[in-house]
Amino acid sequence: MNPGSFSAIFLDAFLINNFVLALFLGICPFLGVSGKVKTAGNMGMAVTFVMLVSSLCAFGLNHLLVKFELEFLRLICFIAVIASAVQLVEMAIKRFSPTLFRALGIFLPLITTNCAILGLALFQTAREYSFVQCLAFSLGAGAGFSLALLLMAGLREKLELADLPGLARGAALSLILAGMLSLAFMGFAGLGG
Amino acid sequence: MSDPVHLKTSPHLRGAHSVDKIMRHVVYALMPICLFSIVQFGLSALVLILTCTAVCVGTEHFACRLNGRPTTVGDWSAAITGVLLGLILPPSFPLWMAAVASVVSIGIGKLFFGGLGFNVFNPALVGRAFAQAAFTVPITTWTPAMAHARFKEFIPSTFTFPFAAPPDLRPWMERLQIDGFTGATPLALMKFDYVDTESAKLFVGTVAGSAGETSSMLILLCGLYLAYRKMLNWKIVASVLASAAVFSWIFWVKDPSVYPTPLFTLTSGGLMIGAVFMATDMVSSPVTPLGVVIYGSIIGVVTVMIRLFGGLNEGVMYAILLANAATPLINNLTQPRIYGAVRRKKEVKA
Amino acid sequence: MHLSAFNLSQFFGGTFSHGIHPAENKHFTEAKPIERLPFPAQLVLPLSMHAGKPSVPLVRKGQEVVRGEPIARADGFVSVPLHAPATGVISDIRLMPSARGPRVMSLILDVYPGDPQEVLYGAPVELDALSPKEIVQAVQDTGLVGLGGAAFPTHVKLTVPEGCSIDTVLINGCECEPFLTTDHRLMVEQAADLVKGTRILMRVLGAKRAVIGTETNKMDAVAAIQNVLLPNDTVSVKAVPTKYPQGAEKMLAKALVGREIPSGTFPSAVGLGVFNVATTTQMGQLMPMQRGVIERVVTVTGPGVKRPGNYIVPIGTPIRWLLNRCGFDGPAGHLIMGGPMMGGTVSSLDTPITKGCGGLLVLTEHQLTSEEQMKRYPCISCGACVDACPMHLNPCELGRLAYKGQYEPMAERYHLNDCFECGSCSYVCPAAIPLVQYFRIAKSSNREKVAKAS
Amino acid sequence: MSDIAQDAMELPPQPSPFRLVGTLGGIAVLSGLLVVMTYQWTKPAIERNQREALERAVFSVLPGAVRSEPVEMTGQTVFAGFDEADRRIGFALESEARGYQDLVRILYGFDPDRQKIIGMTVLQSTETPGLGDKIIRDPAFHANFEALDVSREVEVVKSGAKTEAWQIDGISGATVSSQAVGQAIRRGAELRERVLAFYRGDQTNRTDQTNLTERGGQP
Amino acid sequence: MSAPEKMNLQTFTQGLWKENPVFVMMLGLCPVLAVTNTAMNALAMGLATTFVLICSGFLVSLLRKVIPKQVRIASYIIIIATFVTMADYLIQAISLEVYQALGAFIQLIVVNCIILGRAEAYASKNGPLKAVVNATGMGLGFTFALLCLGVVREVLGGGTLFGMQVMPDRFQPWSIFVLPPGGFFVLAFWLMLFAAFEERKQKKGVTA
Repeated sequence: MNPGSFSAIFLDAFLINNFVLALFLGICPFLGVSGKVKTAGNMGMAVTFVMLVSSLCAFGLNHLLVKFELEFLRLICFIAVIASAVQLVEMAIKRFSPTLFRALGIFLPLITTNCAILGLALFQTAREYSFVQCLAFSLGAGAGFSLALLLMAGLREKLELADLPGLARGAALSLILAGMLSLAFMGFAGLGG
Repeated sequence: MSDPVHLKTSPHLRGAHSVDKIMRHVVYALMPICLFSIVQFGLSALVLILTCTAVCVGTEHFACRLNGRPTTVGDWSAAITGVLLGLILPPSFPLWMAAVASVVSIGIGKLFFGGLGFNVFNPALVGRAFAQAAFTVPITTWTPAMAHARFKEFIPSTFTFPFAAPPDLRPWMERLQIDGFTGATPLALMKFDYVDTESAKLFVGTVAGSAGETSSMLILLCGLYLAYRKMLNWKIVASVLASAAVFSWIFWVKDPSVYPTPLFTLTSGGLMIGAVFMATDMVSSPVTPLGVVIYGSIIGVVTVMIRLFGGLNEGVMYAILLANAATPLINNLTQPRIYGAVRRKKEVKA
Repeated sequence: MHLSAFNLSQFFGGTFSHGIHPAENKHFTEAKPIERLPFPAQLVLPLSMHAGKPSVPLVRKGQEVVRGEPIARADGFVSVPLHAPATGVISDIRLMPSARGPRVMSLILDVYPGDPQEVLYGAPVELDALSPKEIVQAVQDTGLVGLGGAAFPTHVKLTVPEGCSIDTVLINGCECEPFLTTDHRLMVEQAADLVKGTRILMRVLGAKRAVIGTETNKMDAVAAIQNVLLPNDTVSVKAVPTKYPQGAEKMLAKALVGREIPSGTFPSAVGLGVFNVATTTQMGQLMPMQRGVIERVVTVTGPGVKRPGNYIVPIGTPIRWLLNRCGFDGPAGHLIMGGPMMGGTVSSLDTPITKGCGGLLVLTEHQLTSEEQMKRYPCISCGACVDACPMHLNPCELGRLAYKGQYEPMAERYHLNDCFECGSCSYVCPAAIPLVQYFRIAKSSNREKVAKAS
Repeated sequence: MSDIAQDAMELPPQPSPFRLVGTLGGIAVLSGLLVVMTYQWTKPAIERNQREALERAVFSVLPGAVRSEPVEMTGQTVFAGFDEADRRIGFALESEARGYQDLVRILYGFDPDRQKIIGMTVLQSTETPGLGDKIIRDPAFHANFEALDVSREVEVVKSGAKTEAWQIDGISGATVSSQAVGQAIRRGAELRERVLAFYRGDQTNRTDQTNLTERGGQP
Repeated sequence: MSAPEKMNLQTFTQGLWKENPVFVMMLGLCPVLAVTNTAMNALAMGLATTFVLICSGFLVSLLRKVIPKQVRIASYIIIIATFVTMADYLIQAISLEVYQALGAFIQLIVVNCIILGRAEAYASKNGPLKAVVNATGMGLGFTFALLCLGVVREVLGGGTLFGMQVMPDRFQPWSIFVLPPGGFFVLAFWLMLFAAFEERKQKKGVTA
């Protein structure tokens, strides 16, 4: 598969270099919002959506910055764009789908400081992706984040009914689980190569 | 005549199986495979299996003691983990690494989550995946089957000093007059050199590979015994094998010169032992009737996907671990439709 | 997603899906004809041996009663009267231990020794002349309740709820519980009464046909019933493959006529009326004479008794007396009232045989469950319970939730309230988890919470 | 509803919108100033670092080179390397392919006279430590690239099976990573063609070359 | 931690141990896991974060009376982003190798919750000197945590420390520790160790 193709970039961000499990981006929400499958699903949706929007915004913005030779302002601008994108998304959802807003609402402000979103924008710029490639990248990253979050939430929900030893409470348990998921995802290495 | 002493609630009868009986029979079913692997790989395989079993059982025992709980060795599950782990490591694997893998299997893979019944991943595979990531070279070093001196001497890497790197096996293999053997499991040959291995050989198992994964025929027979005793969910095995066969058949039909036949897919590598003994681990597999089929299909498809398109030539381990991770979700999504469930459609009509 | 849309189970095996096959153990008594025992010296008659309101005594302490005479009246609609099972004198009215534990108000009847014990009460009645409503009243007057174990007043079941109409009557002769053979013997020996009772039921409910359902291990019963059926009869008999819990009405409905009773409703919702063989037989015997229930057939069985058999005993016979007659003199074993799957242990040997008691099972100590089998393990998610549950619930998940005391999600997400405690899951569980007990606790806890909230 | 209530509670000490915008603007100006200052201040050092890193890489794939200069091919920059006598040794070309984990980016030295590759270095890879990362520094593997014939399609063979000049001895156990390097070199064929074309044109037109040398003196 | 408190040793040590941003507060885990495969990277990352913490803490504290409440978060983010960009250029100027090893994670310091958290919870309520001292403590605590991971991962995963061979020649490196799963496992291990340590201390405190 051509490394620049839509499917290759999607697969890469989705499974091979999963944002959470291989690149450690978005660990905080990953550990924080993975207690229940339902909330995890909503969070995954919210992140994917914001990723898509902010990735495309960042793509356009980067073009402008390059055009005016203002690359040194990139970081500040990206942050601003993501924050306003989240705000816009929040407002739009609130306006058009109150049910969706109730499901996603509380996560949206959290997403602003989610490094997966900024990381996505920074990576796509560093790799000089085209518009279509950005699309694939953000969709793949969002799907990968959601998958990891859902798997994690399922496992944690199941382990809630377990007799965990004292050591395995709280964050340590989540981290070990994440480590195992990360081990399992190593199997996808080189997929499509 | 005195009054009854037992005040119990129903039911007062119990079925014939118990957890330790099931586990014990799984160990029995693994014995022929162990024997065959010793016949095939000699003394090194023997000590490898023994080490893994002993360390697994020992870890479980001492961890329970440390926590001040009665030992849970009696349920035989630690023994299964140990034997299985021994069978899925390469025969030349240094013993100290096998011991590390065993401790990880039981320690992180099982006891950390609260012991038997709560381990979300198959413990033996956790140990192996850890070893695969930690000791990449030794775990992909293969030695030939039926080497002529296998009952007289150990493979030089077996008794590597703890924490030291194993010695290069090439001089030893040259002495045995086997050349260029490293990496030449049937799967590697297929993937990188498009060399097919005779199906008969694969079926009987006289090829290189992990200690106990080579003979698909024997594994299948042992699995049949367990399925006959109702100690193994045959639906999982069937769906793993069927999905792997169908998925690889699609590609084989497309281009037989590059992709292996479905039969090769089924009989090569660890698919058979994975499907029969690993995927069917009760604790980490779904319980719902539809769930087990989905679970099995995930394993089959992901295995073939990794084998054909991934960087690795074998993907059973990762496929099963991933399916384990998905098990709670599968269980959630495939709750059986209960008897007399009130369907929404009906309500609408009424 | 699910295959039940076209009901595969109807093609293969012709019965409900899932369920278990415990050892039947019917050989102790299945060939033994029903035998009448002499009267014990004293009978204990709890005023609430049926589901519903306890009956109200019509007699005083020291009053003489004649066999068959009503001695307590029904208190309201969901209640039944009680008839004297023997001629004698009411020696006391006091609290007595019941099989389940709590003490209940009971009439103590001292039987006159040497009395001929003839039933003088009741007069023949032309049933065809009565309207269904009158028959329902007549049924209540007999004191008939579900003799299969539930002891639910039969006349209440005969009152079809508004909006439902019943087209088929099912007679439950499965007797899927191991050891018990009461219904089996009744079908073999009193097939005529059974069919008579069935026709009465059909008439009351306005049903067009009736199916007597039994299992393939009771083919002699099928033959006996077929003997008394007319050619092209609206009553038919059908044997389905032996499986537990075939005798649960929901399973039976599925097995016999392929209908599924929706969750939370009664068989009447799908046009069915389900009645037990013993109840129907008694109906066939009592109704034409307008008599009351005074005795019943009880299977006394198990490796712990020397003379197992099917015995007719008066209601109120103390268990101790009955067991003595059957040759149980060993150490206190494991005594179960009813079948081994759903019956309960007995708190005291002084408790009596009630209307709902169809069997007494005595298991010896080692027969129970050996030490090795009793060892508890954590749930290993083997899924055996999921494959066994006839209601297609997920006992595995329910058990895990119950273990952690999360009772509410059990009912909300995993249909706890559809469990009818057949015990199949506990039976198959290799980890010996007392699933049914868990579920009972969970249900009662949930009930309490609901009660508190309202 | 509750939103309104919340807003109302936060409202009381409302500063004028001008002050809000003013503060933000002020901070933005301050930040812009700081960033620009740092950018200007660090620029020379960064450029020097980058040049040095690049030269190190170029020199490592063109043995004997002491000076390099960029040559613009259509769409891609290659680097010509010169020895002490200022003779051109060859060109350093970049290529990439999918490896085991992520992209493997390599830089290799190409000698157009002999149509051979004379050196290779891995610019970026995240191959498995201990196995795939042997492509970075395994001497036996790197020996493949001392004189690799690229006049025909390059082939990666099993470890120790190299018999022809256009074959690469793979690393045992790291077949995918070795294949990735081979793939990257095969991918470079088209670029090499262009370099060759440029080089031939160059041979016939000496002046152009001197021109280019002068231009590339100090980028 | 309320405003009128006097500056003391605790202002500094707070972040080192009792409120260690990683082990106790579980903040900023992305870099903790992502760039600790070698001790060098861990150190560089820690120092860069400390730099941003100190500078932004100082500036926020200076401007704390100027910035209106409504726009404070936006202002803080701009300030932090400024210093992150500066750190980015500085590292590039100092060592390209370190810069390439850390990759985008330097820029991702912007979204590290520690920094915004400190700015909001401490610097905006305290004087510049106190803010700087506290930020230094926090930064060093963060660096300490990063080093804890980095050292273990590099020594076990590669047999080296800061690039120097520390294990015997024949030592078999456990490459899992430099791979992503190793990061999770080592952090979990440190957390468990930390929790066990705290528990023992508490027990002692109770008995004493």
